[in-house]
Amino acid sequence: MVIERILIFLLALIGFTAIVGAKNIIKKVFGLNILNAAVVLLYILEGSRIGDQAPILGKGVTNMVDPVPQALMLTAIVIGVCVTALALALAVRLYKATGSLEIDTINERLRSEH
Amino acid sequence: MSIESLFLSPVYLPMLGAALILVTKHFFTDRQRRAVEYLSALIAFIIPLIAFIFLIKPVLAHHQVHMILGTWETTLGIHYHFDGLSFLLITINLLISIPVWLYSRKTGPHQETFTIIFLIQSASIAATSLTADLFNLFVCLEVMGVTSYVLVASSEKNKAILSSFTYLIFSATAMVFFLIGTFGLYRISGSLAYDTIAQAKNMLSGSDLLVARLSLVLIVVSVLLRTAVIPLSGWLVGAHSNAPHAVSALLSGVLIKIPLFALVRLLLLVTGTELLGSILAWAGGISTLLGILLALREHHAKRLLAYSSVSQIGYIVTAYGLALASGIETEEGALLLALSLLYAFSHALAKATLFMTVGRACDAVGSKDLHVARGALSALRAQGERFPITGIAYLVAFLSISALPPTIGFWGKNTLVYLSKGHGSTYFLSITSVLTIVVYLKLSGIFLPKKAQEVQKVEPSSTALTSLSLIFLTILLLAGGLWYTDLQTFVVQVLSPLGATNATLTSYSALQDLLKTGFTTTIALLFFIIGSKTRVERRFEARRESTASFPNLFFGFALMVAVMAWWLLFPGEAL
Amino acid sequence: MKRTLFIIKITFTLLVLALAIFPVILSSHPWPEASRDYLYEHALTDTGAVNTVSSIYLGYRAMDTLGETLVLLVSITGTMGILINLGRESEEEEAVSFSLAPEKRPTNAQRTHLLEVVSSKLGPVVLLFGFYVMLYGHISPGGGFQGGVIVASAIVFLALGTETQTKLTNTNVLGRIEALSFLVLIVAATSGVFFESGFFGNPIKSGSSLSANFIILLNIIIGLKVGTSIAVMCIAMMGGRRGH
Amino acid sequence: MTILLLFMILALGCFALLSRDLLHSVIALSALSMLSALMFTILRAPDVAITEAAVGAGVSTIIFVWAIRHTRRRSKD
Repeated sequence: MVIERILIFLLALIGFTAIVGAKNIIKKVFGLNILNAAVVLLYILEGSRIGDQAPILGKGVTNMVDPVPQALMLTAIVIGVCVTALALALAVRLYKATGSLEIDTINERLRSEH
Repeated sequence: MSIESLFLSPVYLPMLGAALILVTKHFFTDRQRRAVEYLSALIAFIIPLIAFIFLIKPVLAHHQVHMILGTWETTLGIHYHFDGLSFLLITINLLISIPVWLYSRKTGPHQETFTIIFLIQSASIAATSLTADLFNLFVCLEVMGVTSYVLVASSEKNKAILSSFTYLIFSATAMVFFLIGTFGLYRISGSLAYDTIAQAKNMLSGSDLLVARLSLVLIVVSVLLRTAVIPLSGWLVGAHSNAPHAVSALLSGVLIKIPLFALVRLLLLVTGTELLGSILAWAGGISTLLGILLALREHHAKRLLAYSSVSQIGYIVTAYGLALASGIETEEGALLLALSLLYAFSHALAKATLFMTVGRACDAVGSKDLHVARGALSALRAQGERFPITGIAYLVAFLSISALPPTIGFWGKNTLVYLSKGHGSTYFLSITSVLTIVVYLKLSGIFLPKKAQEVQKVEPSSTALTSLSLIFLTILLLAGGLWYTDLQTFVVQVLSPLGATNATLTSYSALQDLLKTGFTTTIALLFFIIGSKTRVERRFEARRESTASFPNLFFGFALMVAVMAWWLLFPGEAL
Repeated sequence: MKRTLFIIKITFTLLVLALAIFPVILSSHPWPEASRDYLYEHALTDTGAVNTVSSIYLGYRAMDTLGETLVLLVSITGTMGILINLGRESEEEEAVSFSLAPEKRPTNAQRTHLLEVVSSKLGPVVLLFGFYVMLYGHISPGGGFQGGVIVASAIVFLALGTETQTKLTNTNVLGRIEALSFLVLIVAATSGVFFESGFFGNPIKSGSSLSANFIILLNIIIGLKVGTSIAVMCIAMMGGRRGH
Repeated sequence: MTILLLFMILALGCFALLSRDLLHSVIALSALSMLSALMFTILRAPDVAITEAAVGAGVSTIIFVWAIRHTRRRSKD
């Protein structure tokens, strides 16, 4: 129903708000993770509307779900995790360099250092 | 060797090279690893270039290949289109990657994994320009993105890590919006191939058409983010100025242009993009002027070059927008698209050379501050560069980027500005042409002789490879200038299947152009002398570096989406 | 003043993007069934895989999976590069994380007996499950990536459990397996081009009983590649001395 | 059933982003991944469920915990 998609829309909005508004850079990576999860949920939820059986061909499988969005979301999940891993490595490196996780103090300390 | 294995070679050969290096990294000693690196670079760049020389004849004969990867018969498979556009894009990428890779042997980042990531990026560039499938474009842009973040962060300066982090978060979020756009388009068309989407979209009406166009806007804006048009260019200055010289040369030269032209295939098939084209033309015009003004305020050499990249990409986006506005099937549109691609090539050559030469000079002098850095030539000579190749390469690139006669930039920029006559943004372009010369005169300060000649003795090191790459680029710049006319006809001929067949530039005279260039250069010289003498320039300069904060970046993203979404409410009539 | 400007900017951004994605998410256009029907008839004959999802992401759209493996390789190489620099800098104040290299382990109190017994016993079971998921990818749900990640977690369990560094948890060996599997993957992908069945085409003629083996081969290679690279990263993250 | 799961996922997402202690956020995020994996099984997507559980909850939790171990647990906002 429509209520499910509204909830996914809200989840995506929260994730995006965290990316834009959060001060802590690890919170930004959390936001990115949540935004990615919301879009994956959206694809699978809509893809599974047209059928009620898993996309495994076998005896008695007549009305299977659309496998295309599922195949796409396999790739999207793994890419999301790889980008998160890289972002966190950069975040830790920034913490080691500036001693803080808040984006403003990081900007401040890096700008002064030539 | 079927034609298909020829034009796919720039995709799988660099991957093969990367795999070879990865294997030798784990199994063999250091010396063999260096030999295998050179071997795999040869496989990854030289063999595809040779393969593409064989492809010139079929491409000229408008031999297009529309195929599905893996010879499946269903539209489910990934569609690859090989035509003039992808041929030119891959050639630009190969011609820039070879000198940049040679340059990076000596000066660039020395991690052992640098070449692996460099080759994978080149493979993803080739795949992006060939693909005609929406989700495959998403994956190729992600690969290109991840490689750029890692390459920018490989300079290990803290500022580079920060700008790489900013670029990563901004671009990864944009790619999620790209996914939402793909969701919308898959929903209405049932397939991910461009042509099926276009057919389905053209038959739509009412609220479905609104959704389809909104998804297209989301996709176009998240791809435009990588081209750094003005509202979206916050990330570029940090990333390109803090990256190692070889990486910023590649990023500014190739990385910001490929996504723009990869979009042509999608926008070409969708009707009603005239207004989208004029919006792009205006955005391009504004970013030329704003980019060059910000460059004027800059006194850090590489930041100045990064801002000038934003301004130059404005030229390309203006011509691209005008081509879309007048329709690529019309003769004028096809010519504009060809010119936009040609100027992208000339800017790629000039900017790559500039980044590499200025990088080397600033390293030799020891500082990147334009008020302090002087006497680069003597410092370079002390470093064992007997023949001042860096100075000459810089001079030729300077001539090309400020559109002065013998180089490719002169013809490219002037024909482009001439053709953009009809549109309002042409004034932006002319003003910026003058200011570009002023900016690069300011940058040339680092090559002026130093007053106090205390040259510290530095142990001379072999600069063979670096000089070789710089010579290669200078030759290309000059050759492009001398044979510009037949280069232009070649590009128009190759691109013509997309649009009109015999679009030739008749009413453009070279003489009238020389007068105009002479006029602009004198004004520029006047500006420069007045500016530097009366110290007005010093007060005008930026006090503190403005780093892109996330709210500003996403404000630009939202602004661009809002402007493009406005296209939905008034479709069709050009601005 | 700066505070209000900040608020205005964020609200404008959120408002515009919310309005931009709202209709796309809430559009009522019926979901297309063309590709589902095509796959229902042809997936088994074309690619020989019972699991239609793996027939797509390893058969029809194998280029996406190759791109995904490249993203994984590049991001893990980048992360490892940054980790090595972190390791170098934080040499003196080594964060209190239990280190796996025998000579560097601070105190044994860090490694409770419970942890050692459970993880060393659990390791092989998870490893077996990982290989099952990887090998039966084309029949039951699962496949290259999922199997690889489970194998990676099994290797991490073994690395935690055993005192000495066995062959399986030696980052050198894992690095070699990763490199070899990546090379085999690229060769398998490009083999299609020379057997004129196109890039990522199935070199074995489709329809013959062998064609399913191409998907099994791809599953194994991707599983090994993913498993070893994530295992190497996790071991490095846990402060284990990097072999090379 | 899916609506209930989505409400819980939404609640976990808000908690993860609002909590001061980053370790609590990481636990909330891995719970979010597990719930979405459960939801995928309900929605007849077993492949994506295994991937989300193994890759989403498994590997990213390890990486998040490692990142927090090397930085700071308390966050200002």
